[in-house]
Amino acid sequence: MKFQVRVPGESAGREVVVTAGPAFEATLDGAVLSGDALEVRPGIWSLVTVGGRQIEVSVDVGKDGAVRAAAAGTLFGFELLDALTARALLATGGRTARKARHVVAAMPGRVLRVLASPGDRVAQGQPVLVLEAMKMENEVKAPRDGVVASVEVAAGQAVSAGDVLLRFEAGGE
Amino acid sequence: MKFQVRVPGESAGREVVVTAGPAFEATLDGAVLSGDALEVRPGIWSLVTVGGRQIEVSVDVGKDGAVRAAAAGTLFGFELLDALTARALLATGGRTARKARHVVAAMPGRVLRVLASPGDRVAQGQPVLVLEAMKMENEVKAPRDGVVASVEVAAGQAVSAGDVLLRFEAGGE
Amino acid sequence: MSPPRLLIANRGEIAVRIIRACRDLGISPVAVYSEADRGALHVRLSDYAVPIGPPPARESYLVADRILAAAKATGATLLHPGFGFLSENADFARRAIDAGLVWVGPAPASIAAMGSKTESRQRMIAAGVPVVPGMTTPAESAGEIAAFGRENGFPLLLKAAAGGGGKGMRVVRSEPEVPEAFERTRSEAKSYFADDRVYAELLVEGARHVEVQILGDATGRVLALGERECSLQRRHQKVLEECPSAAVSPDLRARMESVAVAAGKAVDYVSAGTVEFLLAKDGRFFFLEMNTRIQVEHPVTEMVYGVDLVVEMIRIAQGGEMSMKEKPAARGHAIQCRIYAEDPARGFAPSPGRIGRLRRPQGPGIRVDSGVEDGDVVPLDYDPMVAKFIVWGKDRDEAFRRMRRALSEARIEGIETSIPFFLSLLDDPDVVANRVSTQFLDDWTWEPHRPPDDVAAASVVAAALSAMEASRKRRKGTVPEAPAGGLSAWRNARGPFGVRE
Amino acid sequence: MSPPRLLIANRGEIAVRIIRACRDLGISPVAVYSEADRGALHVRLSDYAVPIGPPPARESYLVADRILAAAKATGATLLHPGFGFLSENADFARRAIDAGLVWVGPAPASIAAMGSKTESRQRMIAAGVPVVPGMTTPAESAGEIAAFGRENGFPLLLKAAAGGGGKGMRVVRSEPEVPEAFERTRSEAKSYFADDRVYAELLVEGARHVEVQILGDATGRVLALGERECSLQRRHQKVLEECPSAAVSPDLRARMESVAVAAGKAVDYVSAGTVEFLLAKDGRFFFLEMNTRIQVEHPVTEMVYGVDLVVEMIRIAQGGEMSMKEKPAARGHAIQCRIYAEDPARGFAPSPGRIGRLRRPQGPGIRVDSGVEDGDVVPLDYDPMVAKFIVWGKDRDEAFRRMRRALSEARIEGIETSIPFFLSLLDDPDVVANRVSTQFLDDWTWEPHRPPDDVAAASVVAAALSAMEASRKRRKGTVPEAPAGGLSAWRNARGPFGVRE
Repeated sequence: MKFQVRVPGESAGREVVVTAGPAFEATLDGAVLSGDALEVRPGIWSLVTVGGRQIEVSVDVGKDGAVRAAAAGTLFGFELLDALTARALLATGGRTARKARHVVAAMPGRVLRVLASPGDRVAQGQPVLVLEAMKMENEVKAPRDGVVASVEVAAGQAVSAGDVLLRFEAGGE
Repeated sequence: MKFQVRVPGESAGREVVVTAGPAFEATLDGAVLSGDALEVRPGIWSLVTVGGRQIEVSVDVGKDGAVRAAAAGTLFGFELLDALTARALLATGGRTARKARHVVAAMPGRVLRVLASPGDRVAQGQPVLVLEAMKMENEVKAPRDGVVASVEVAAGQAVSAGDVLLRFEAGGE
Repeated sequence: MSPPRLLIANRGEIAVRIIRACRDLGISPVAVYSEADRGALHVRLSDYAVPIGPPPARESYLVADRILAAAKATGATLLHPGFGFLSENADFARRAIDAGLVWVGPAPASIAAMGSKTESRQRMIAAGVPVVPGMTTPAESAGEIAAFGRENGFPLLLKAAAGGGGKGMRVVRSEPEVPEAFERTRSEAKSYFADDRVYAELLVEGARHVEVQILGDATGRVLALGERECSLQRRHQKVLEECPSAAVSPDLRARMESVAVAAGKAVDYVSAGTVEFLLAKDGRFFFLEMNTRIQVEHPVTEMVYGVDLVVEMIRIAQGGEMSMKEKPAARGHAIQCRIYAEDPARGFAPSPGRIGRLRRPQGPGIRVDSGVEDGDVVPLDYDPMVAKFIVWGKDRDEAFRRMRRALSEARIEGIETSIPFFLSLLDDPDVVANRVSTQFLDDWTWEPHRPPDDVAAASVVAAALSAMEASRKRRKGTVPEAPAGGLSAWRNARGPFGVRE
Repeated sequence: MSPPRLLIANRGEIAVRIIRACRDLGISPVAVYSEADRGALHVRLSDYAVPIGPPPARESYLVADRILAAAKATGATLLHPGFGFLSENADFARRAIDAGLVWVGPAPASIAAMGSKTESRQRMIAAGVPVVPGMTTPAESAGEIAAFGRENGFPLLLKAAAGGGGKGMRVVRSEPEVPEAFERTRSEAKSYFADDRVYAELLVEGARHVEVQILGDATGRVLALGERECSLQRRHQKVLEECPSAAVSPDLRARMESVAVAAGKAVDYVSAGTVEFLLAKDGRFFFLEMNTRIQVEHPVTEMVYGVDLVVEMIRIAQGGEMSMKEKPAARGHAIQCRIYAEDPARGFAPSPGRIGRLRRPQGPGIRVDSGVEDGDVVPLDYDPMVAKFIVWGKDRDEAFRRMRRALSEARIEGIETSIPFFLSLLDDPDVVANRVSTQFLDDWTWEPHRPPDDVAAASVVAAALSAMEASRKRRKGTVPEAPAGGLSAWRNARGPFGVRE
């Protein structure tokens, strides 16, 4: 089976092709890796290559193809897309091209202070809110230059990860 | 909901009645136990009684109502039957009344030696086979006096837990 | 006769630590819990447990009335406050004692004397202990702080008068920063300590944080059990601690210990406590503050000196003598890494959530103190520390190698943690050579540890095999669309391929 | 320069233990595995792994050719044999050395000298070391053993000449028992050691098993690192070990250590080894045998003496000196419980299977060495030891309390284990007072630990709540009939209510 591998920050896509029995053979960037793969339990793989190299990988593949993997004390993050999904993304121009339209909470927390108001022109990196989480104050910064269209939260309010905190005016850069 | 509690080795049955919100109320042998129960994750319960007593219980209820529970470093074993199952059992005279008709392997292993042959009269406690498992020789003993009808395994053979090793003649006591 | 019961007015890792000391003494532990902690490990390991309110600490773990009522309801006769929360609240200690409880800690008067940073400074100056130049009373206004800065020079360190443990501290580099910093520090001080008083002192740059563990009992004996190196701090929060400090010679150790014992005796100290010093580059040291409670980093001292400090605290509180007549011999070297639920790849943003798979490091020289298990939730409401990895080695080099082993062996999934941060930190040549100061991490940028190429390739292959397997099962209709397993709480991947950074 | 690679010719807990020593030394570990162990922890923690055959040990872990081929294929330059399997096979050691590998263990000649129980007895007699009366050559027939018994009296102990670790031993109380016992011991000896030679010695009843750890290096230095009390044995298999022995006075310790060093020097011993003694009630002690390898119970010595024996073995094998010039100071007391996959409620029958939930004990003074994690399978084919719980305390009493804490805190589900056995054993007044001998457990019947009544009631209530929840979900059609969760591998309950027994 063939997948596109997209690495955030890299423009060129990679490709991985795998076949599997318990024996696997994979082609990644033209190099061939083969051996024996065992899914010890869901998401935990032990790979033993033909050369005898053993690597244990914890892997979590999200529904959208986002992958989190951990191996040898290191965390990896990339996207894995099958042929179908990759074509669909190609048609819409991919995911990363869009410009941020709003500021979302990266973590759950409580809004301590709101530092921007509708109509304000803010510069990229400027603090727009202070969120409290786990007893720490965390500044939320503007991801780009823009004009604030609305502030969706008020001081004291609890928010969840992914909640929209603030919206930009369209094209207000 | 009402359950019969059957404890191996005890003739009198007990009864437990539970209602649950997250708050629970249970009646066991006439005594009432109430408080707050949380299933922390499947099979792991934390009970906090009205008196403030906290007990963590790991519990595994089998399809047949057999229960394994672990709490405060102790293991418990009993049967839990709902009203329907209990009535069905009552009709057939229960499970424990039957006399052993055969000897089964209590563990997986390999037959090292067979010490009895068809037609042999064996006494309760007499070794009839030697099983090897985990590098130990384990004698399998006759559960009662009787006459061997057949031996179902041969030396060198691998067996699974529950496999019949040897059969008794009917009523040959 | 049923065993005595000890109520633990705390949560998380330290509550579990105290439960274990209770078990070692045959004492029955009593937990308290907020609504966020109903299913927490410290509850499940206790013999008794009492709910004390909603998740925010100020409505539960900081409510003295509820905690004292819980002790009464469960028949507890001892109370251990742990660290943070009410542990350095002299008024709470006094109320507990008035309610007939044995307070596992120093006398309220000792707490009060050391609890106010300004008062403790005055007492220490009177006792001849060297202190850093600083305000002798809390600041009434930002203007007072600015004036202190104009007189003594910048940078300053703003501190909560009732603070400790690195909470409620902030550096001010110049006068214009004063008003905002004053407001923020006051706000954090109020939310964490229910006391918004703040003061300023001169920041001695390039200094180390070195502290001495002391232990006193009712016979008047006060022992010093060596020092801990705690210079590696982020946002004024210690992240890695060592015992002993490689920067402290036997002679310096003896002098610091003797000053620490004098500081303890000046306030009639009974129980375990820590005298914190700033160790300047020129070898002078200044009293910073005294923590009148058990410290997060106490295990490194325990491993080197072979002493159970929490057990000693309980024995001493029960009226007994400490179990040693003199300082025990030191052996080897210990290091602790505080594992936080935070994301090094996103500026150490908090990462609460449900823990999926958990592999704790094991084996020779490794101790793990943790308040969570696999499947447990790390709530948003409290300190993000999920575990402490503590290692012992016969020397500092062996301890470093074992800590690298522990961090590499560990897996904590479902949340982000500071493990990748520590793996890189332990390879830094300055950290290895102990060329650090309390500012070291301010100037240090985390770069993820680079694994061999084939590890990165293997992660892609395993992901592809997983995806293929999932797709095969979906076609067969044996599983729902979402992947099985406990890892789905992990957020989407970010950062470049190969390594997350 | 890539790090050197060390092949571990073993599996399970000891393989994982050696992997950790490799990590601590910056050495890259290479695993070998049978088909039953493809997914085992020792494989997953290694950098390289090579399959060596089907599950039975004689087709995999005992096949020297495959192990040496695996070393060659992965470029390993060192080989550690662990314990059991080929660890005391002088021929294998010689072949490894001939293949250019560094053998992490004593010289083949030392193994050979000590490996045959009869030869080692002769060497020890020659060196003036006291030995128990016994046969000087292996028995050719049951008749020879009967003759030895008639001459020296019964009971006798039958032993595999190539044996060790308690395997292949059997007591014979009277002459009629000889033929069957001879056959059985031969059969076990052959299957475990591929060597069916058997001999007999007089059984000194009421004696203790006390052994001395020695460590020798190429400079000719041989140190003794105190003794271990290993009298608690079941089926001649040690189950609980302590360091030091409460039955050994400082004077006796010095004498035993000096004899152990003499024994080691008599065979030019290099590496870690153990000299086992029978300590009679009258204080005399007899050489039993010497194990020319790392011992299962080595961690108790490590904790008391602050030494990593496996690391020392590897250093010494690499041609280095041991890291100490003299015996280090002892500190405190350590105990080890061997946690087996076996069912105390059914005569300790083996209980292989898949482990469900696993809670390992943690915190101060606790070390866990284990070859399995939650979800792992304990195969039928090997030794049933799944973990070693090792605790350290400042004295024997604290160590006992901590071991009780560790055992109570632990949960191992899906299989039966010896944890309930140890919980009762540690409460036995004779065990607490150390009034034990190697026969102690022969006469000891396990009674389960009795918990408070409300614990039994809570287990019924939790079961009823679980059943109600399952029934509710079934009616809603959200789950299949079988209960979810990892516990379903547990067999049906047996034994009376309240406690399984």
